[in-house]
Amino acid sequence: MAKIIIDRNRCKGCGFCVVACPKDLIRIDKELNIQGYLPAMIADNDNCTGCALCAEVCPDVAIEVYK
Amino acid sequence: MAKIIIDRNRCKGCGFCVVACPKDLIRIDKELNIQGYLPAMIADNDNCTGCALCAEVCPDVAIEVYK
Amino acid sequence: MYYDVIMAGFGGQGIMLMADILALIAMKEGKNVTWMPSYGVEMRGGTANCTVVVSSEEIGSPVTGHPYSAIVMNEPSLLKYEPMVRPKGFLLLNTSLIDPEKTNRKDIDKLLLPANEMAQRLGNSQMANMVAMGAFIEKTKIVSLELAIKLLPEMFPNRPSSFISNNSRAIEKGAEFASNGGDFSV
Amino acid sequence: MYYDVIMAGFGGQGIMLMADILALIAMKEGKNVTWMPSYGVEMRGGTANCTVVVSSEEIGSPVTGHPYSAIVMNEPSLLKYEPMVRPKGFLLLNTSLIDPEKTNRKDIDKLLLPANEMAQRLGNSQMANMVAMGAFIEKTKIVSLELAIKLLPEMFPNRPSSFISNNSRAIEKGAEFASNGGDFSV
Amino acid sequence: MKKVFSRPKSLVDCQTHFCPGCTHGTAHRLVADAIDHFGVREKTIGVSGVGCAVFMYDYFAFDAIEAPHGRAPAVATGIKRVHPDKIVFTYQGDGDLASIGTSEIIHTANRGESITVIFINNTVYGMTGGQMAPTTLLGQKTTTTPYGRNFRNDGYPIRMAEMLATLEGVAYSTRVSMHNAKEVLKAKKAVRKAFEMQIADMGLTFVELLSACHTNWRVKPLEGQKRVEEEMIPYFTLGVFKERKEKDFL
Amino acid sequence: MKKVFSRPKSLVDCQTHFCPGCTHGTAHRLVADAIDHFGVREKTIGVSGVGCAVFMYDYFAFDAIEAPHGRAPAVATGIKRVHPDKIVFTYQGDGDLASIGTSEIIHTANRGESITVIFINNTVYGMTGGQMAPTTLLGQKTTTTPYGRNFRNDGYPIRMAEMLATLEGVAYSTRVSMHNAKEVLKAKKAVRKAFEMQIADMGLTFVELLSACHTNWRVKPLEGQKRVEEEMIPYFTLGVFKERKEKDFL
Amino acid sequence: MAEKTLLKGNIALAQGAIAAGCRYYFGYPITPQNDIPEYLSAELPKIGGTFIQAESELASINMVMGASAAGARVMTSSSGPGISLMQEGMSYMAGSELPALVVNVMRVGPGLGGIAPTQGDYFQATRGGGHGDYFNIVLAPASVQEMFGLAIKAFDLSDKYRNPAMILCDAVLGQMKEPVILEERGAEAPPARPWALTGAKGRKPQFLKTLYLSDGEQEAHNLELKGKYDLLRKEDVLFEGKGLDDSEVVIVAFGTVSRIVKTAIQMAGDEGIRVGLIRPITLFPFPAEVVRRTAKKIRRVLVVEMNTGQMVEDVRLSIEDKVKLRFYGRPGGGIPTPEDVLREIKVTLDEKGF
Amino acid sequence: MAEKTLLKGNIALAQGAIAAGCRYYFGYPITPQNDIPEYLSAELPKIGGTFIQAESELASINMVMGASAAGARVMTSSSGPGISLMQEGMSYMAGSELPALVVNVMRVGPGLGGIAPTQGDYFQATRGGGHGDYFNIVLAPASVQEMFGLAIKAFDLSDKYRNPAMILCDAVLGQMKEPVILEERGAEAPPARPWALTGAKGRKPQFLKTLYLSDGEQEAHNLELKGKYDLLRKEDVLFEGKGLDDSEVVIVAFGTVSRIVKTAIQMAGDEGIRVGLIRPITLFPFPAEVVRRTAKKIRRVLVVEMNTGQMVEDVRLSIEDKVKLRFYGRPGGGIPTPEDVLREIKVTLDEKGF
Ligand SMILES: Cc1ncc(C[n+]2csc(CCOP(=O)(O)OP(=O)(O)O)c2C)c(N)n1
Ligand SMILES: Cc1ncc(C[n+]2csc(CCOP(=O)(O)OP(=O)(O)O)c2C)c(N)n1
Ligand code: SF4
Ligand code: SF4
Ligand code: SF4
Ligand code: SF4
Repeated sequence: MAKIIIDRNRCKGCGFCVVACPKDLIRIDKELNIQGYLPAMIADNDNCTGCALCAEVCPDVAIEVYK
Repeated sequence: MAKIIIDRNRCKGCGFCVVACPKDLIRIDKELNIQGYLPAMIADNDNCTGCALCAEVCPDVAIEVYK
Repeated sequence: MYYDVIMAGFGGQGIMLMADILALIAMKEGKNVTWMPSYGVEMRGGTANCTVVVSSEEIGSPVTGHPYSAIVMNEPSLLKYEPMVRPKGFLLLNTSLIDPEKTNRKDIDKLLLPANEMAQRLGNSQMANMVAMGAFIEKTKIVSLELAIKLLPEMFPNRPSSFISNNSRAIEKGAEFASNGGDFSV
Repeated sequence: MYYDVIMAGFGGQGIMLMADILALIAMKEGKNVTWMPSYGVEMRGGTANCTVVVSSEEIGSPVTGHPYSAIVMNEPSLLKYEPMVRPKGFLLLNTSLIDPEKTNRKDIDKLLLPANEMAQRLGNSQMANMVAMGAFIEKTKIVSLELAIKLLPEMFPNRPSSFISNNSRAIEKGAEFASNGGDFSV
Repeated sequence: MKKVFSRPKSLVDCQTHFCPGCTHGTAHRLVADAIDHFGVREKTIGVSGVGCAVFMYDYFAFDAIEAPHGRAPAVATGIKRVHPDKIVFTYQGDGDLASIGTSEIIHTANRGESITVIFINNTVYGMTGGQMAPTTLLGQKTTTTPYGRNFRNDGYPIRMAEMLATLEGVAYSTRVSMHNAKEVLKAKKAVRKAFEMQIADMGLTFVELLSACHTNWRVKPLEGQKRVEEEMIPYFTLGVFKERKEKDFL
Repeated sequence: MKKVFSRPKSLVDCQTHFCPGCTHGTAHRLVADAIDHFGVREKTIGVSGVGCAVFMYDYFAFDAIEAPHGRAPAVATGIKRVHPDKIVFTYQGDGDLASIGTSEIIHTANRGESITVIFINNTVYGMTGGQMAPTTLLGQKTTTTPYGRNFRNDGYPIRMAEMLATLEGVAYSTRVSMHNAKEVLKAKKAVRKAFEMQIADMGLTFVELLSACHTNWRVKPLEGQKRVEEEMIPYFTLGVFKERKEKDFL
Repeated sequence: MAEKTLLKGNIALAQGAIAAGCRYYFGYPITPQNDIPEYLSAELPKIGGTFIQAESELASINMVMGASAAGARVMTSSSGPGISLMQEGMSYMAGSELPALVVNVMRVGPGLGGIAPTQGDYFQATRGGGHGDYFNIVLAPASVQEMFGLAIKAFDLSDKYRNPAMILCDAVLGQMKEPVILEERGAEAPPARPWALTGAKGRKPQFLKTLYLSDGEQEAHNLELKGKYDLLRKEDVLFEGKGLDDSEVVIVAFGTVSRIVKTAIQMAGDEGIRVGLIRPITLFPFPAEVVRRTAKKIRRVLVVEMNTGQMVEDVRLSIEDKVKLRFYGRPGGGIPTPEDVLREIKVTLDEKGF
Repeated sequence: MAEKTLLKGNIALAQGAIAAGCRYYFGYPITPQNDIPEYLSAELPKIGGTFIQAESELASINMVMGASAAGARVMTSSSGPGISLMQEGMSYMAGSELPALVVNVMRVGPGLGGIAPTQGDYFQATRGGGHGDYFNIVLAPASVQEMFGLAIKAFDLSDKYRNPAMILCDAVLGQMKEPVILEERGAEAPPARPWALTGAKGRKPQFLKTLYLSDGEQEAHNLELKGKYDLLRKEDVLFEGKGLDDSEVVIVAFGTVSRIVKTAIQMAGDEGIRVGLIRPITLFPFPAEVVRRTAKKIRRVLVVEMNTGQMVEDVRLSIEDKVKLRFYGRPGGGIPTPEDVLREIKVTLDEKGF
């Protein structure tokens, strides 16, 4: 059992986490955040293994990981 | 047949030529030159082979070699 | 004749280009003009803004604290520049990105322009700046609208003619909107 | 009381040391004193010289264009400094290295001192500066000769007593020479 | 559930001014991570160069100073000599360290100052608008090499990690990348190692981190990461160029 | 009899200000020899650094300029870019080139400017009175390392010929000595080669010449020569560190 | 009238340099002048020139020195911190009597500072930031047209006096666009440079240096330099004067500030206040004579600067102390508005003499 | 009276620094100040201090900046070209409000120049060779005793104002020996430095910077700096005055020149001419008030400098223009003799008013 929380408003939408997730659970949202970026969102938290690769690769430290 | 000419007043008496001469033909004079140094002098020009090692090593370019 | 305007928005909205075009037309019309951007040490983020002064006389200060008008393309720009506009001045707001409720001034003339939506309907929301340009010129008449359209090919020598015609259309549509004050159709 | 002297020679003749000693004695006697060397960008070659000013009053300029006296230890120094000495001033020449014929001034007092030879006879031609020192002090009396000798151990704390006694002797011999004006014996 | 990954305590909880995808952010986190890891936040002093990372003091929760462009190693030397017990590091871009600051980094390294140098190589001058850096690749277009970098006029991309490794005073010199998660994990280890060796007073430790500057390369973030892998790494080989094992060297 | 050895024409017939035995004199002659050898006196421009050799313009019979301390490579770059057909060289001491001028030599080398650099390594600052140089040996006493150079405080003697050899822009990098006739002959070859390669426009050529500074080492000339051999050469290995064979490199 | 082009100040300056025959640029990036190197990196190669991005400002100024010594028209450009790093080199160039153009598009100081407009480097430019007894020739444009024209003028003066010339301006002038008439450069080619290092072919070897060791030689050299500065003060002072005969107060201001002041003067005129303007175009040599003469007549002088008071010293040095002198300045990127200046005009008029 | 020691000026200065508690020296060799680093390289290690020969003057000043930021009393020393290279760093230090002592034992400029005595760096020292609106605190010793004492004073002022202080002297003062009383430094320890970077233990993290980006922040910072300079002008002016009441002419001269002038004044006295002297000890802040007051009374002022006229501007700025002001200067290592000065005194007396 694991999950991630993406800080929607801290995210700048670079998409690194999307690519980093080995289980392909993250995607880019369709709505702008307050910064004006399209942020990442977790599409499927149930299958998250808590590997934290998304968090490691996030330049904006916008992801927290729980296990 | 070879010979060297040491410019007595240009010489600063470092002694490099004395050491460089493979035939040991150069020595340091006992009298000061106008610069106030004890200059090198050729003690025995007859045996000079014109190898020019003394000239090569002279920092003050005070030696000319003839052959 | 003297007129000044601050144009503001975020980077990528084509603010500088808009200002460029205005300045260029003014120059072609034989007026004096200054174009003055303000930008920070940082490459990005924050607002992009540019002051254009047009005058028939020698222009003193290219910097102005109280412009006759402002074009604000996003909300932070509204907050910053609305208060500066002179009494009886003119404010053009891009209502696609700004809630018109947020304006405060009662003593100035305002044009509420849904620039992005109009541009989108014209096929490309990137042209919002051109729409605004057209509306602004029509409204203020500080330069000739015809000249603006005529000069487009010269200004974008390397762009395809479709680009030119699209932008012409955007300018025209903006102008139309301004002249019939409020309604638009494409 | 005011007195100034330029001491000059080539590097290695101990000019600075000579000046140092003079300045030190003057200081110990409670006088004001300045010691001012002049040297070029280059490390070596050329003359070494030092100006010492001794005064009972506050000393203004440590640099002097017209000293009361000069000690010249080699020929280039003679050429440079003899002309500067004030009329009625005093010139000490090291005749071991200078041809006395080369002097020009008639309006100054001169002491012709074979300093190197005297030093050599005392066992070390390096002490020529001490010989000159002794002669100069004896002649000018600007500081106390006794004190000069008394201070030697303090000035050279790390030297053997033979060094001190030799130098004392050199100073004394120089002074003797000056007082009986011309002849010397060891 | 337990939080297994969160923002390091040494990293202030705020928005950075960096462009989307800029791995300056990653590098900041890695530094903060190492400082937390060794529990030295209260004795760390950071020195920022001038470049996109000049605002370091806004992002790190420890003492910091802004050095003149290129001079961070000299400033760090001054600090470290006064506080030999503190952890001192510089954070510099490739313009800052490899161009204007060449002399300072070389001599600071040669003196073997016990400081850590975090070097961000993104092949351009980010802050000033994408001009050529000493690390710009041959053929790469920048705002001052509009026809591509040409070695006959502009010289060659310089490899700092290798050059510094030749100096006696350097304890550790490595090049890592941040273009994907695997490399970030390696970079994290390298940064920790660098601080660990500083704590052990072994000499200067140097970590070169390859980074994209999407904005000035004029590419999307993910494209930038790809270019790091495909164009930078072949020239700027990753690896450890020097690692001193003993404290009592020479 | 024919004169088989005489003063090169490019060397003015006058007394130098160098100390007795100072091989700055030798190095000057070797440069003049090479210029004569290639018949380029009328197209040579020399750039002197600041140090005991600052008066170069008094000794060479070709055009010359005095550069600010350490900046000779930058000045030479300016000259060479204006006159690509001229022969341009710098003449610098170890303070000038390896300390204050580090940045300039590295980037000029990295750009591969077609100039020749004559580098006199005598382990001290001669002109200013024998202070520590970057090349001062460990333990060596100088006026600013009165207790001997200590690497913990003062860093390590830096090896420029090796470091520069790592740069792509360098066509030739060698270290020679001048402490006896045999070495002087080798040095002569090296200097000629450096100018030859410049004439062929192959990139930067660098000749490091080991030299004694008897005055500041406080030794007699012959003792100094011995110290070069016994103390300097073991650390500053003689040899060719790089020699490019082709003109069309990279 | 010749055709106008809408140009950014920095670009106009770069084009002016090219028009003046400058073909060599060496520089290091720094905001707010990056347009200059960026433009020249694209243009110079096309016309047989050379652009090098130097590794630092130290390298830049020394490359400039080399190229100048080699006989070329050459320039560099930078801002605050970079200009400070060039001070040794500029001192050497003045000492070696080498011409070149150095552009300072000022940024806020001291330190790194922001890139807002400022005039905080006036002292550095006019009093010599480098060591020793020398001056730069300093020109202060106030429009994009002058960014072009004074670049040419600066090269000419620099060559005439064999002394570095500086263009001193700010971010407004660098970043602003205005219509410019790009005059063709006339026949006035750069003067011959017999002193240049070109290889001793058919002539004696020659050299360039700043160290003179013989007795009195260095003093003579310094006096010769002083002679040039005296001549500059006599022959090459430039300024713009307006309303110097019948005003109630005269303002002295240069560069961007003079533009703001012009607007203020118009506003004052609307209120019936007659205000004159002296705009120094050469900051060194400072137009002391016109300031003195005008102040003597008008008796009230207001100096406006974007700093805490630098040029005001030159004004003070030019006028009698009976003249009322007021200073208004905003430092650190604060821009005086025309309203600010109008207020100061009124205060100046209201105040009693000293 | 305390015991006297015969000391070279440079050494006295170094001892003054040690007496002031300075334990950090970073510097690069240059004549004529090498005695300072040489002495300190031997002494500092003995008392737990640190001496580093930096790779350049750029590195020196930045090491100084680091050590000062870390809370230490720290110094560097150099001469002309080296000081020019430090201008960026000094500007940063003023901007970051960091104290330190920078010693400039001047040499001739512009360029490399010789090491003869000169005062050619007055402008650079007092008008800011670095970019931006700031000043150095500048002290000018005139004796070996003052080389010692003013070194201490410089540290104190530098700390008081958190601004770099400079000792400006020449080769005569650096190389000359005079008897010195080496007073023990009193209890006045360096002030606390709560702003120093010491690690954020038990307090919030803090930082030192010069770049302020929020609206108005940088202007406020610059005005705060200006406030400090105004306070300096009010509180910490130092000068020596002699015969300011009843002289026929007053001379203004600093450093070595003031010594030569004293001899000339004595010579004049012997001829029955009463001459006064104002010797500025702080060059910034300049003792404007005493110069103004004295000039008003005596009406004839002679300024003597070893340059082509730099401090004379500060004198001019201080006095009314009815006062007769004459300048006598020798640049490039020319030393005015007492006879020269005496001649100038007489000319000043002879000349009519303006
Ligand atoms: C002395 C000086 N010269 C130039 C600059 C302008 N400048 C600021 S940052 C920078 C380079 C930034 O590039 P880099 O170091 O690679 O860092 P990045 O922004 O890419 O992270 C330059 C040239 C300056 N601030 N100071
Ligand atoms: C900017 C600057 N800093 C310092 C100096 C003083 N200086 C002159 S020569 C020199 C070093 C000389 O040493 P080196 O380069 O090794 O040459 P050498 O005299 O040994 O031949 C120094 C530090 C200077 N002239 N300029
Ligand atoms: S990596 Fe971070 S900043 Fe980038 S999209 Fe994912 S959450 Fe957003
Ligand atoms: S090598 Fe030359 S300088 Fe030395 S002793 Fe021989 S001739 Fe004289
Ligand atoms: S400009 Fe480049 S280096 Fe700077 S924040 Fe943006 S992406 Fe990063
Ligand atoms: S000081 Fe040293 S380097 Fe200089 S000339 Fe003398 S021996 Fe040669």
